[in-house]
Amino acid sequence: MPQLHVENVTLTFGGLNALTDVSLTIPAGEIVSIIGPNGAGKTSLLNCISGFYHPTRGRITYGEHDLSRAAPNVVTGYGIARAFQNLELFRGLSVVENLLLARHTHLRYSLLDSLLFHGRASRQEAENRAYVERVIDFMELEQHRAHPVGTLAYGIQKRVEVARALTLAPSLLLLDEPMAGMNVEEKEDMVRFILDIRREQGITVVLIEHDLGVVMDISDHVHVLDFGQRIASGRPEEVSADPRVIEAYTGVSEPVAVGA
Amino acid sequence: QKTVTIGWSGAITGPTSDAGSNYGAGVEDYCKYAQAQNMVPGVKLNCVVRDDQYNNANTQRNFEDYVGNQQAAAFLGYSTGGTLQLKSTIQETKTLTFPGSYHIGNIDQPNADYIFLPISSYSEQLISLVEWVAKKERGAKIALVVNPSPFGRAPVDDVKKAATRLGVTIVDVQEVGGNNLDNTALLKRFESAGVKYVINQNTAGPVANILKDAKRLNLLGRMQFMGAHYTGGEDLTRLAGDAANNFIWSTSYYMYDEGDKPGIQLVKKVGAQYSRKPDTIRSVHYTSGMLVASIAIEALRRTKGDGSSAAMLKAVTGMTGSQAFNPGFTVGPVTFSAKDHVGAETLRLLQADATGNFKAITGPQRSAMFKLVHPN
Amino acid sequence: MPASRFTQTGNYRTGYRQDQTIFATYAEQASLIALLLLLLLLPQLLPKTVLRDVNMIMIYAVAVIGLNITTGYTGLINIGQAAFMGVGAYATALAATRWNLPFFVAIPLGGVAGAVVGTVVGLPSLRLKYLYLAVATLAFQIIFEWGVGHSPLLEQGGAISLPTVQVFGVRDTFLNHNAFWYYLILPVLIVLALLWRNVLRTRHGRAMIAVRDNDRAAAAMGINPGNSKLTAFMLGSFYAGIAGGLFAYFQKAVVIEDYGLHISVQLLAMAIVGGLGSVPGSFLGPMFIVALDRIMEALSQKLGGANLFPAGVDVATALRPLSFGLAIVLFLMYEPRGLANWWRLARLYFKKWPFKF
Amino acid sequence: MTAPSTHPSPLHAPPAAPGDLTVNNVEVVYHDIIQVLRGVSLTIQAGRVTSLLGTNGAGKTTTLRAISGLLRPENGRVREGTVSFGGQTLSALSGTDVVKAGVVQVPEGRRVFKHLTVEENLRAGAILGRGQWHADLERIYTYFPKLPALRHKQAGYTSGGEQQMLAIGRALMAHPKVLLLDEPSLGLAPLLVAEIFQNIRTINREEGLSVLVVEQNANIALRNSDYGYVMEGGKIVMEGDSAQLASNPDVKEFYLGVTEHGARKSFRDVKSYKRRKRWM
Amino acid sequence: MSLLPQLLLAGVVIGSIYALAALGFVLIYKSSRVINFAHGQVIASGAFIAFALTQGGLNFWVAGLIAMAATFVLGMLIERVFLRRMVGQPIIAVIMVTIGLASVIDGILHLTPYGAGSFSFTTPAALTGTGLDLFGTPLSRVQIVGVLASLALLGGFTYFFSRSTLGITMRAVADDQMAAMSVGTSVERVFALAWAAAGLTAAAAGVILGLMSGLTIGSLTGIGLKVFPVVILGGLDSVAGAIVGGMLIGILENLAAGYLDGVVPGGGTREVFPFIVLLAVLLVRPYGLFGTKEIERV
Ligand SMILES: Nc1ncnc2c1ncn2[C@@H]1O[C@H](COP(=O)(O)OP(=O)(O)OP(=O)(O)O)[C@@H](O)[C@H]1O
Ligand SMILES: Nc1ncnc2c1ncn2[C@@H]1O[C@H](COP(=O)(O)OP(=O)(O)OP(=O)(O)O)[C@@H](O)[C@H]1O
Ligand SMILES: [Mg+2]
Ligand SMILES: [Mg+2]
Repeated sequence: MPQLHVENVTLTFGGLNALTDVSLTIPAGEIVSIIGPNGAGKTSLLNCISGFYHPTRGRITYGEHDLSRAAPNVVTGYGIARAFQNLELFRGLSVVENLLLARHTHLRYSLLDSLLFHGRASRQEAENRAYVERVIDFMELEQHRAHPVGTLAYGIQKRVEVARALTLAPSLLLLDEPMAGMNVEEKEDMVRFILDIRREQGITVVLIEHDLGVVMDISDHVHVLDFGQRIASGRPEEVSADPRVIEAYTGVSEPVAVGA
Repeated sequence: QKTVTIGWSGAITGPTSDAGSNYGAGVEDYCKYAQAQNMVPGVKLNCVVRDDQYNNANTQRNFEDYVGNQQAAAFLGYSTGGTLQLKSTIQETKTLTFPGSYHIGNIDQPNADYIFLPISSYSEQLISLVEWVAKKERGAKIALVVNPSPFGRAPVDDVKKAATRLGVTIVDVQEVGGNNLDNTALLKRFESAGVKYVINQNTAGPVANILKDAKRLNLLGRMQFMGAHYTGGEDLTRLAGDAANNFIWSTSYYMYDEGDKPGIQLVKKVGAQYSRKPDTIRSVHYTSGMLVASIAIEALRRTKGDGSSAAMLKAVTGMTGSQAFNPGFTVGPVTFSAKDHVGAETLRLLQADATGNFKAITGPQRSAMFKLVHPN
Repeated sequence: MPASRFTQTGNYRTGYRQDQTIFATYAEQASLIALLLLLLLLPQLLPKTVLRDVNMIMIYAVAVIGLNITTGYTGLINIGQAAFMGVGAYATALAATRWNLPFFVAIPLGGVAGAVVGTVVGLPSLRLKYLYLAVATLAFQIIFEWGVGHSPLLEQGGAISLPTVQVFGVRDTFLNHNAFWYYLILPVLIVLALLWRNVLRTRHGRAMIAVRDNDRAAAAMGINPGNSKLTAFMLGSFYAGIAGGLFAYFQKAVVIEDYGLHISVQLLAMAIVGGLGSVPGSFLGPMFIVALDRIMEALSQKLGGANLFPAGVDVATALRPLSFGLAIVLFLMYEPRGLANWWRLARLYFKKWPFKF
Repeated sequence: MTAPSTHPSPLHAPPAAPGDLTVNNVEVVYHDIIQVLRGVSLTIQAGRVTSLLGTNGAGKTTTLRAISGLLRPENGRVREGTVSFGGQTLSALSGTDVVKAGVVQVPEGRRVFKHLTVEENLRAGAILGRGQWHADLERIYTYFPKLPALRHKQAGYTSGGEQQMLAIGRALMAHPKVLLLDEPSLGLAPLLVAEIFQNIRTINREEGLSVLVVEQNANIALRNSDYGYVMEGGKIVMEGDSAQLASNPDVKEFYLGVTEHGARKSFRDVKSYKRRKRWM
Repeated sequence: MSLLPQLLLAGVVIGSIYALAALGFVLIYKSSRVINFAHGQVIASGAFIAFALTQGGLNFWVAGLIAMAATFVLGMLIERVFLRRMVGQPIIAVIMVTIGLASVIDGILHLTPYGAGSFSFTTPAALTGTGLDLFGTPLSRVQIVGVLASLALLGGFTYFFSRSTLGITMRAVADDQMAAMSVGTSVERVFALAWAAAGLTAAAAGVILGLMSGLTIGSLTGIGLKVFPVVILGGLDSVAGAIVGGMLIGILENLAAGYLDGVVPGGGTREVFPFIVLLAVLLVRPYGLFGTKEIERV
């Protein structure tokens, strides 16, 4: 499985540097967290990786693919999927339809096949549907399958968002604050999904999260951003003890206790 | 008593409805009047006036209804596009048709055996104006301003040909539509090109705006503005005010203030009888509507109520020589024959005076040049 | 399988393939056959003037399906659909008169011309959003009308007459004109509607809907939003082009006024009243608008004769714009999902009948 | 989750004082069919900070909307019960009049005016103090010293924490007596969460403002409030002084995520037995 | 005298009228994100109300003011009866409502004696005759008053939106209605006010247009269409954009008429040229010259 390399990426908006010379590597199969204060550039970094922004300088590669100038849909084609910080679902469509959409790149038939809906299109659509149902099972969304996403509770919508990313069958999954606005128990559910995704499918996960408890418990590796710069990185224990991190981010002088 | 249908389809609403609504009223009122006078003995006239909103699909539907379902003896049309579109159907159904659009293409072959223009075509009207100019000033520079539509563009080719033969130059042909809020550029360019005559083929609104701008730019004395049938009349003087002074207009109709003419007396009488507003009665389009209705009804009368197309065609093409029809709305009689599909082809040039009334500056005449540039 | 296919209580779906079918239940299939029969006999059952309206409705329906593809399903507001019809109409007319091609080639060519022009006009949609795109299509409408008016090849918008059509020895005449074209337009409409229904079940259709709902998320799903938008424009104006070609033949001549802005507005109104993003709505909308217009016309005819109102007040002429406008406004205010929603409710009702709950 | 089985009794909600805002047995339905609140009663005591905890979808936001009159635009309606404050029945008033009565809500997700500058955002909040907005601006800037530097920046481009401060500041421009905060910590980094709550405390102290804060982050909410309510399935299931709530074993497990012994549970130990099916 | 300065001058004159007509558009869009296809009809209503009043013997100026008051109320009514229910509906639906309204108002105008035909104000004595002669182009007093009135209204609204609290509130409502409600803004009042103000400016535009080019229902309502290139060029939500856009379109039209018409057979390029420019501008600046760029962060 390919590795993600971010090399000296700088991103500027007008006069503002959202990212300054950021470099990092995401090894295959790991859960890597990115933390940092608000406005540190975490989402911007994710946007650069997934093609929504293009770095002003620097390079991002995934295996042999260069992502620096690629459009979002192209990046998705390389096996990189993401869930958004603020829900970006198709609110009028049902859960199944949302997930079917994520199969777009896995379907290979032409507009002509579409118009006629003969063999190839029809066969692929049936397989497609079966695949989606397996993801629904995995993310435990059965009972919401046919509901329009917009009417679902916030926590469920967050889960659909992750399910949809998973339906893309990615090798790298980018999750932007998937647990924001959840209580402890709901967070536990989401953590369980993330751990299973990695365990059962070996998908690399990049996680942005403000709940340090979660981050420290499940990450293999943590990067810390502040004012667009990487100020620390390492294993969770190392990072949480780093004084610069404490000053910029946690504000707690003792390292966050790693659970019993 | 048998019922015979005569159907009109035109724009009571929508584009050009300012003319169309009065035109339709003229058709309707003349019909009622004819019925009241029992003009065609033994026949109940069923005149249907329908709004097609200047939409050709509606025109065709009305046509199908009149001709297909009600065996109409004549179809009274209105718009240029609608009439052009219907030509092959008119030919196929042998329906006597009198359009409100005086586009020469309406009676150009093929498919023109049953179409008759009530008065002279736009081409002839404009060429008359060009002739007037040529007589006044050899080598004069003329600009044409036309409506951006098939209606406006209709006479351009003929006029160009005529101008060459008459020894005047058409310096420029410009399209100006209803949204011309400012004509400075147009007029200034005409001025710098040495244009002294501006001939319009348009509706009154755009022409009025041009005249007002010309007045502001002190060009009225230096350029003579002129126009074909739909540019002039009451509408123009109402809109342009004193900027319409000296505007020269070519039309076949008598004016409202020529109260001694029997046709105008009839217009006033009928208008009052069916309580039309004064503006409607004064409008030349009301007279136009009455003219086409009168032609169709006269033809029907001459067939003794036989509205069949063969009989109607015979009656209409028989309106020639001593059999010409003269309802008095136009300066000349309405004459038709198998070769002649133009009714009242004599026209006059009129000029607006300081009070806004149009006064004849020529007698009834025909354009000699028109026949030459547009042989049938 | 139950003992008899006809006594079973429902159609049970046992595979995802079955889930894909459009006409799933036997009741639906039976009513479909009945409907087809009815449609075949319709010209015999209807008065001629009504049949003309039916033809108009069907031509509009083709254009409205196209409009729904761009505006209803893909969310690209298009105020220039009549101009795309015009492109098809002029292409068809040229093909028929200059190259003497038969109508069954000329009309598809109209569709292709529509698609080509549509794709080009759709290019700004790659950058523009919402109203800005709407205004770009409006600009196209105006440029189109102006361009035709300045093109001698197209008679500057004056009439280009089409040759009379003959099929299996039957000629298009004044007397059979409406029935003749009914049998030609109907299959075209049915095929085009089914083709679009097919697209809707597939990745191309879904992608368009995704782009409409959230184009950023669509991109994250691997959908190229630009591609989808262009495809939508291409398909939508292909349909418009076909409608234009049919209309050209049906009207017997192409005249620029038939493809003006007001027709674009009317098509939008049809799509809205029918229900945006709905195939049944694409039929119901034109039906409603045409029927409304006929009723109002008849009514104003009555009122006009009645002299009920003071001189100078023309109630009759006000009725049509008034009712057209009110219909749109009231639908949007009280039934924003359009007639298609009534259709859906009616079907639900009959499906469950006699059990109403 | 399972509801805490015991409702602490006796209820020690103090009797309503004159400045209190009381919610009395309120039921709310959306679209006339979806019932979300099933008889909620609570009191925002004058001059104190009250917190409202609960799972996703419990109806916390709905409760705030019922108080602030913002249900109507969401197609919701108070079907039963009343909200009263200072002798006025808020549930009968429009959103504008509720603000005039001195109750202002800071909406969930901040909702700053993205295209307006920071300063314009604050001015847009000054619908009651129009004449004195200048002085009010300065007042807000002293509470949130980060804001003056951003005054001409478009609010849409400021960071999450800055937006939250701006949203609170904007609400304060209307001189409220009661401030309703909906999940102020949502998506904020720990340091900022602490800062925001500090600010809330300061304002509460200095202006004598009553505050109702809805939170998922029970930890910080209970630490920074005087009294707390726990809500589930559209009902209040628990209430008490904040300290007392924080020591309740159910609250500890489900909201604070600590084991009985006070140690934090590890997320690595999530209950995988919950998974019913294997995938692929 | 060379042509260019005259063309520019004529462009500015007509452009300021376009700007005034566009102002109403912008007012509504700025506060409620509604694009009003019925604006031309409101302009026509204002003009005909004023005309009817002068026909009734009223002084021209008084009639103009009453017409402005009447369209102020008309705007408010439209918002109240039709648009208020549309809050939260998709844009296409709202656009279509205004298209429907355009047709409804058209119908109502047809109910009046002014539904068909052309009319013209009796120009008040103070406005007859030439006012100024610039670059050899005489400007009528009507034109001068038109330009001044447009600039005054445009300037006033520019100030209003950037400085006054109410102006800021209106922008806030456009940005996020729910949030505006949460701070106590009456969104309904803001919308009603925006529509009312738009109505008022529409009547002003209608009366000036009527003075300049007569009253014909078709060409008055047609201005509603002409305004699109203006607002798109300037940016839909910018008053300053309306001014600049108006002037630019006015000038471009005149340049087209002055230089292109001579080259293009048939001319009439002023009718399309603005729209071609519009397309070109949109491709380079999708939000117009001064429009607010939508803030999109994922
Ligand atoms: N489209 C944009 N245009 C201008 N500035 C932007 C844009 N997107 C982000 N920024 C700026 O870049 C900086 C980094 O923002 P980003 O969203 O990446 O932060 P973050 O670390 O994800 O914060 P949070 O934890 O609040 O989500 C901020 O100052 C933000 O205002
Ligand atoms: N506008 C609405 N229309 C219909 N249902 C709604 C609406 N708003 C909320 N609901 C429903 O009401 C219930 C309670 O929602 P509410 O937003 O009050 O919960 P909450 O406790 O604030 O949750 P969260 O922690 O996710 O913000 C949810 O099931 C939600 O789906
Ligand atoms: Mg972020
Ligand atoms: Mg909430």
